[in-house]
Amino acid sequence: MTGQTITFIFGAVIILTGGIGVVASKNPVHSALFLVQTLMGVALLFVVQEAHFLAAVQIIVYAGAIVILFLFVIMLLGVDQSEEWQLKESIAGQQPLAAIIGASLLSLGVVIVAIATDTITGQVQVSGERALDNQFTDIERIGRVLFSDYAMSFEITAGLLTIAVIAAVVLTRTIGHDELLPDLEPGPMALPDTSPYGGNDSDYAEAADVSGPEVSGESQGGD
Amino acid sequence: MEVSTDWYLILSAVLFSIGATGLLIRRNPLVMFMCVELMLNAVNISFVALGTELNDVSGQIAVFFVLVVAAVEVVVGLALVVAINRRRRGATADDISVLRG
Amino acid sequence: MSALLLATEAAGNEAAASFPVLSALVVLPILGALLLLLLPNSRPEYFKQVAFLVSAAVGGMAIWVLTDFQTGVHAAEFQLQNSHTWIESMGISWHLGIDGISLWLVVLTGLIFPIAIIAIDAEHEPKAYYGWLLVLEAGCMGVFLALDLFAFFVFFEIVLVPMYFLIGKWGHGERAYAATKFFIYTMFGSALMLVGILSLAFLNEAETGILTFNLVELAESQMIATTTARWIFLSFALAFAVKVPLFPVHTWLPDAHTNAPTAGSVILAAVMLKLGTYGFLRFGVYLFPEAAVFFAPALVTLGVIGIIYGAIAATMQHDLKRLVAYSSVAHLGFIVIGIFSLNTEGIEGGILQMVNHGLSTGALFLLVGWIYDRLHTRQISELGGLQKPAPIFAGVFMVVMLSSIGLPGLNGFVGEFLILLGAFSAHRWWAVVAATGVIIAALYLLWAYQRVFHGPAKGDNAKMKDLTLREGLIMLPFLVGIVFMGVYPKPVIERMEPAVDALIQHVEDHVDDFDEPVANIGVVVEDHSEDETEGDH
Amino acid sequence: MVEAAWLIPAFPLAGFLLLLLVGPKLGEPRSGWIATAAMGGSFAAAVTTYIGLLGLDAHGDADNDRQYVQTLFEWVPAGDFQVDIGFLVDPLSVTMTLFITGVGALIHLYSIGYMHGDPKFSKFFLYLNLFAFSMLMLVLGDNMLLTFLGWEGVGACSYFLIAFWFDDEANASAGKKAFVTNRIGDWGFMVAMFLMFTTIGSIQYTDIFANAAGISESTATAITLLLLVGAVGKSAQIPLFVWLPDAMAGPTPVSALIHAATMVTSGVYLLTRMNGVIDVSASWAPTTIAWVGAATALFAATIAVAQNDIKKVLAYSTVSQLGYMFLAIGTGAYVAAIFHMITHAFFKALLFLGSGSVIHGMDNDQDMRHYGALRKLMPITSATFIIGWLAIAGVPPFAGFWSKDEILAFAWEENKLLWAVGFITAILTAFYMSRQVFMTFFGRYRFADVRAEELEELAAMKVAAAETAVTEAEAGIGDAEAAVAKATEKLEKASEKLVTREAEMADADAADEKATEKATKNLDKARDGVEKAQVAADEATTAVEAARRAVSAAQAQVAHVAAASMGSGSLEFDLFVAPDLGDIAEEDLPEAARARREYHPHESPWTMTLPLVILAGAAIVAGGMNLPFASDLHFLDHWLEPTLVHPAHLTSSASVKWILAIVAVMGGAIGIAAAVMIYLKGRFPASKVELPIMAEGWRFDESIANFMGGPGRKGFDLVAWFDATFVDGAVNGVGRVVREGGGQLRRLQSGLVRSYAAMVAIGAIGLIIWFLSRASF
Repeated sequence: MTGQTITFIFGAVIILTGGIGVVASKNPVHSALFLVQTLMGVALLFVVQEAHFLAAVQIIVYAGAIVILFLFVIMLLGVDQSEEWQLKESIAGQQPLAAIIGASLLSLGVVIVAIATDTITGQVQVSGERALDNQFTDIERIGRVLFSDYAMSFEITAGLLTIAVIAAVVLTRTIGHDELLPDLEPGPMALPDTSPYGGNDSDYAEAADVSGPEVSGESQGGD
Repeated sequence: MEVSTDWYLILSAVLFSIGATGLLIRRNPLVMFMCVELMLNAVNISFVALGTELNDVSGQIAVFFVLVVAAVEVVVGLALVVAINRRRRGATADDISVLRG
Repeated sequence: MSALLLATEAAGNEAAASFPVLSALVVLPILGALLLLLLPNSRPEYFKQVAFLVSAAVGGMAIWVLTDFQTGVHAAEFQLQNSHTWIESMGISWHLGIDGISLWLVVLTGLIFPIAIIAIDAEHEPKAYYGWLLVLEAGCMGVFLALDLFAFFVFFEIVLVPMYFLIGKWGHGERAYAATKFFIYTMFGSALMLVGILSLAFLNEAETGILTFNLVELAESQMIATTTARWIFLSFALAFAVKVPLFPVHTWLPDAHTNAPTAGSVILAAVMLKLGTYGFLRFGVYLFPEAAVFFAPALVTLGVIGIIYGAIAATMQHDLKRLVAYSSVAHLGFIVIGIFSLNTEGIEGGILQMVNHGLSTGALFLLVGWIYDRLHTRQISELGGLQKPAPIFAGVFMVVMLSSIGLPGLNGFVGEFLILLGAFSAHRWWAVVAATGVIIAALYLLWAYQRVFHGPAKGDNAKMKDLTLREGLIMLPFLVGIVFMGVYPKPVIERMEPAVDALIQHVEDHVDDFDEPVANIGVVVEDHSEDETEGDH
Repeated sequence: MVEAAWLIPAFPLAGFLLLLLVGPKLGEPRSGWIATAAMGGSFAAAVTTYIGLLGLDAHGDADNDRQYVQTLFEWVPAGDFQVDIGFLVDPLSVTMTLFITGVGALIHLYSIGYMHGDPKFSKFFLYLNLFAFSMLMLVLGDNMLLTFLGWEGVGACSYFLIAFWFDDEANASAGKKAFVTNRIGDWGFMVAMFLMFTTIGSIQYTDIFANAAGISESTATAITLLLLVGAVGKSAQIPLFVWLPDAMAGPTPVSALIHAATMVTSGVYLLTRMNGVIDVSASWAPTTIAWVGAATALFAATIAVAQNDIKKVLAYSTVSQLGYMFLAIGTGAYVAAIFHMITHAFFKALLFLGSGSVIHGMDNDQDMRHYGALRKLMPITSATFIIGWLAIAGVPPFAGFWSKDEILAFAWEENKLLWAVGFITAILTAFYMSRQVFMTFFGRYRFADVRAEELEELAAMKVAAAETAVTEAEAGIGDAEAAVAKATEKLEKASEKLVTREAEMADADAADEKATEKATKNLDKARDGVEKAQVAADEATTAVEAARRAVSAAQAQVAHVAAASMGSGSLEFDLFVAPDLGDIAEEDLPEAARARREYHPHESPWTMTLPLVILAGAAIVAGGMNLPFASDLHFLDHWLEPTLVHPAHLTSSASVKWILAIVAVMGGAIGIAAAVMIYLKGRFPASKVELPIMAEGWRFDESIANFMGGPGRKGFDLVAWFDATFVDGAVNGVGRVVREGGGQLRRLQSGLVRSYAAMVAIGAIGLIIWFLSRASF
């Protein structure tokens, strides 16, 4: 039992409990808090693997920014959002399907890891700047690679962030009453019975009549 | 016993499937976003683990980008949630099916 | 056989200097349509006038082309070409040219459109109506003039859109159904043709290293493997067969014709059906001589079936317009067997018949349309005895009908006879069967005429208005054409003959075991006489 | 001189164009004169050409002898196929043009009178001129295609002219029938042309003459048979003759010109033209032609015997005579065929025009049973008609005798059976023509008769009247009986009263005087009442009996009239005794009958009689063209020789010829004698010979019509139905399938994020599994 092992197990437990909590808790606020727990666990594992920079970023950005953002929104919309457990599942067979999917994803992941590591990863010995065992510190290493090999991607990321900001501003502007969504029930999605391919022309004929001169849309047979 | 990369990978697999399941069963858009975060983190774990395994910093770089993308995604996503809620109070993901074919 | 290629270049250079009249033929109608868009809606009467003037100008230019067209040895080449690079990387160019085969179709198009525009007023939304008509004219001209497969395909598809709206917006009865059917049906055909065109171009590139869509170059290179060529030919053939329309894929035609507005039917019959047959000739036979020879029997068979079948179906129609539509199926069957008899008589007869059918059936649809305007019915049972109140109308109808029946002395006969003659040299028994179609043609047209014009006039029919002066003047060009081409078709034939000979020569050059099935001149030998008693199939 | 050939068709064409432009303005009769003038000019041109052709000297070989080709312009030059508008002037074509233009001109002249007062006067002559033009193109064309142009042109014109009075559906369908039936023949002609072209590479007659000898036998046979199909259609032979009798719906001059003299003979012309090809064809081909001709001749003759429509008789007679010509061609006697064609053109045109004159004089009544004794009323018509009759009946020295005799002689040499058929036909011909003449011009004047059908309808009217009387009488009975009932009732009441009164009487005895008187008074009153009632009752009963008698009388009347009308004996049509009107008074005759009694048949104007006279003259002398006696009298033989490859000559000895001729005359005599017995003397009832089955033309036409109207039409309908249901149904089916499928698929697009997510996840799982399955461990 090396310390590393203990740390790992500890981190893993934190992560998984947090994850389950996120999924299971009725109240979104609790979910957010469980999320923080998971993120912390992940950060811990980063530290274990000497990805100090990432660990820091994980805590600062995720726990510090994103989760706070979540909480802000929750507060903005009100926390009275625990009703959904009472609602009956609206999509038929969604929950069993979800269970199956989760299970299969898990099992597949395990299978892959168990039997196919080499084929999946391969054994590449890198040296030089990107190697983890060179003389640089963690941050230096990331900085060098990031600003040399990945400079372009880095710039794009910047653009992406800007766009996201603008998007947020645009999306959250105050709206006029006319933009309210219609109250829509999923409703029966039946075919319209006026089909251009109506075998008996009679019932189609009246369809043509109601369509009037504006047949072009109607007669394409699409809706 | 020694912690091998496999452990990390398995952990990430478990976390990922938890997130996926959550995404599928929860209807609160916020919680769904959180589940997405879980999945992203699961991936991050495996990135770093494999990076270490291969003695390559690229894994961490990838994680870095994932973080950025996650941030962006959350920003936009939450903005959407807000916008939707402005238009219909207390809308869950199932109420919004305007793009139904 | 690169003579044709060189010749085209030569003609291209020589034509480059002069005014690009062919491009004008295509572009002018488009400009006219745009002009219509700019006109104010406050003065609707202008729309028709402008549309007519534009189309008349196009017709004038078509005549000009006819006069410029050099007969004799040059007629085999593509004349008045003008060619501009369009999409260089793909080897696509705006390349127009005219030869003896397309000449008469261009002239026909140029003349039919102004008539169709002046003959019938738009029932509503005149601006859009005339605009679409002009776009349609541009498309048709483009198809007949394009020497670049890509450009050809573009025009071939453009044509669908205006006709779709003409039927759908200004048609009668189940117009939406007819329009959709027409569009989807023809679209389905030409979609495969696009695949064919692209694969042809790229396969050719694979062989020669040059990516080009130039018709002449592709036709001359003939690099593609036989079976591949056959498949590509089939993709073309399907598109054209739907357009023609050939027997099994003809059912869009009656619906489209019956429900289209009169002008639409006229143009559909006179011009658009020829896109298919022209395509067979220019892009089927010319591009894939071997495949054409290979599939000729099948297509001739379909043509013969179409002749008999269309005629019989026409006999039993209750709607006058539908009857004429089915008669078109029969006539186009004649054209197809003419083309695929692959000899001078047959192909010339085919081209001649394209023009003849344009004249006679176009006129028939016009007359039926006028009957409909007067009596508001096309049901044969509700008509009758019209000859008494409207003798001149009946007389004109009779002449047009006889030309459609193929009475010697009128245009229909010359084409039909040459077709059957050519077919007889190539596929003897098919021709014999096809000739019976002539009998049924007489049957259904005369029967219809009797039921519509003879007998006592009942009800409002007794008060039907006779042909007005304006209508008479509109009919005049048709009648003149019908009689002239029946009595003196020589000028028409001699302009197309070199091109046709060149085409057949082309086929003979590229197909090893093929030579033009012609009459064996001189006294026959005994053994030959066997195979007309047993037959050559 | 010969160069004038192009003028021959040019004149009618010019006339046609002129009438087309200004015809209606010119109106009657000017347009008629113009048309006639055009034909006259054409005749003049023909004569000129003829003289010119005589000028061309004859030298030995048959190819370029007496033959002049005049090319106007290239018509259809396509590849190897080169055809000109050009005229072949040779003895055959000139002979044809001569009688076409000659007879044509006469008929044009005749029509001016005949069509008098017709609203479409000018249009009629327009068509006539167009027809003449087409006919001349047919015979003058120097290639098969040009002949075909005329061939179909005359078909179209006959269509126009048969349907000339198109208000009547019957005429319209007759025209259509003619055109379509002709088309069937034209098909044969067309295919023959194709075969000819593919065989010798040209359809110019000159080339055909040059190369005919080289054509292989089988090809030649095929061409011959195809040409036969064409000829059968045009010349109304079995089985395509059905259109000709119906064609009589057209105006009579049309029947004379088109359906007797010219158009229907073009089949004969064509076969003669092609004699070179027939010559090399297998020997059974001409035999077929001969038998078709013979069969048609006999068949049509039998039908003609039983026709009552004057034009129908002539129509079937025409068919039969054309059969003779085919018989001649089949036996290789082309000259005889042409000879008979010419003579036939004369006398048959004469007969038709005569019948037209009769119909014209008879107020458009075509039923011969209504004629009779017209020779007094229409002297010229009857005289000329009788000449025509003698000519066709084969009485020497009239034209028909010579030509028919020659044909029979050839038939004799070919095959005795053929001769026998021809001979029987000759007898029949003589018989039915005599029948026609007797019924029309001799015997009793029957036009003014009150006709059987009219009598019957009168009788019917009477029956109706009597029946109404019966019903009235019966009604009377009813009333009377009602009266009786009332009367008896009254009687009872009265007698009751009487009883009561008597009772009163009895009690009253006891009472005093006054009462007694009162009672007695009452008693008397009652008695009176009883008597009155008694009387009333008696009257009523007598009334009833009277009514009963009336009823029985009326019923007797009904029975009698019915017996009179049904019991056919008295009312049946009779050539010799007019049906007795019985007690029908003049004034209660039907309108038509009285009008007819006013009407007086009259001779036609000179424009109509002049052609008759001329034609009669021709019918007398035309035989002189080809007299059998000495070889230098075979004018026509020598004249036509160059156009034939193997001019046939009779080989029989003179004696045989004489015997044949005499036998033929005997045959004619027999026929005429029989007719005299039946229709002049009335020794035998006509119904013995006029079998109904013959009257219906052996039900041939009828059965064809039934087939076309029944199964044929059903078949056509089936095709149309198949097209709508299957060919089109398949297309729409595909459309529907696509549409429904799309409708189902689109349910996947639920718009719910979570189901999309599920799909993505499933996809991911699928991918993983796929990778795993492909991974090599």
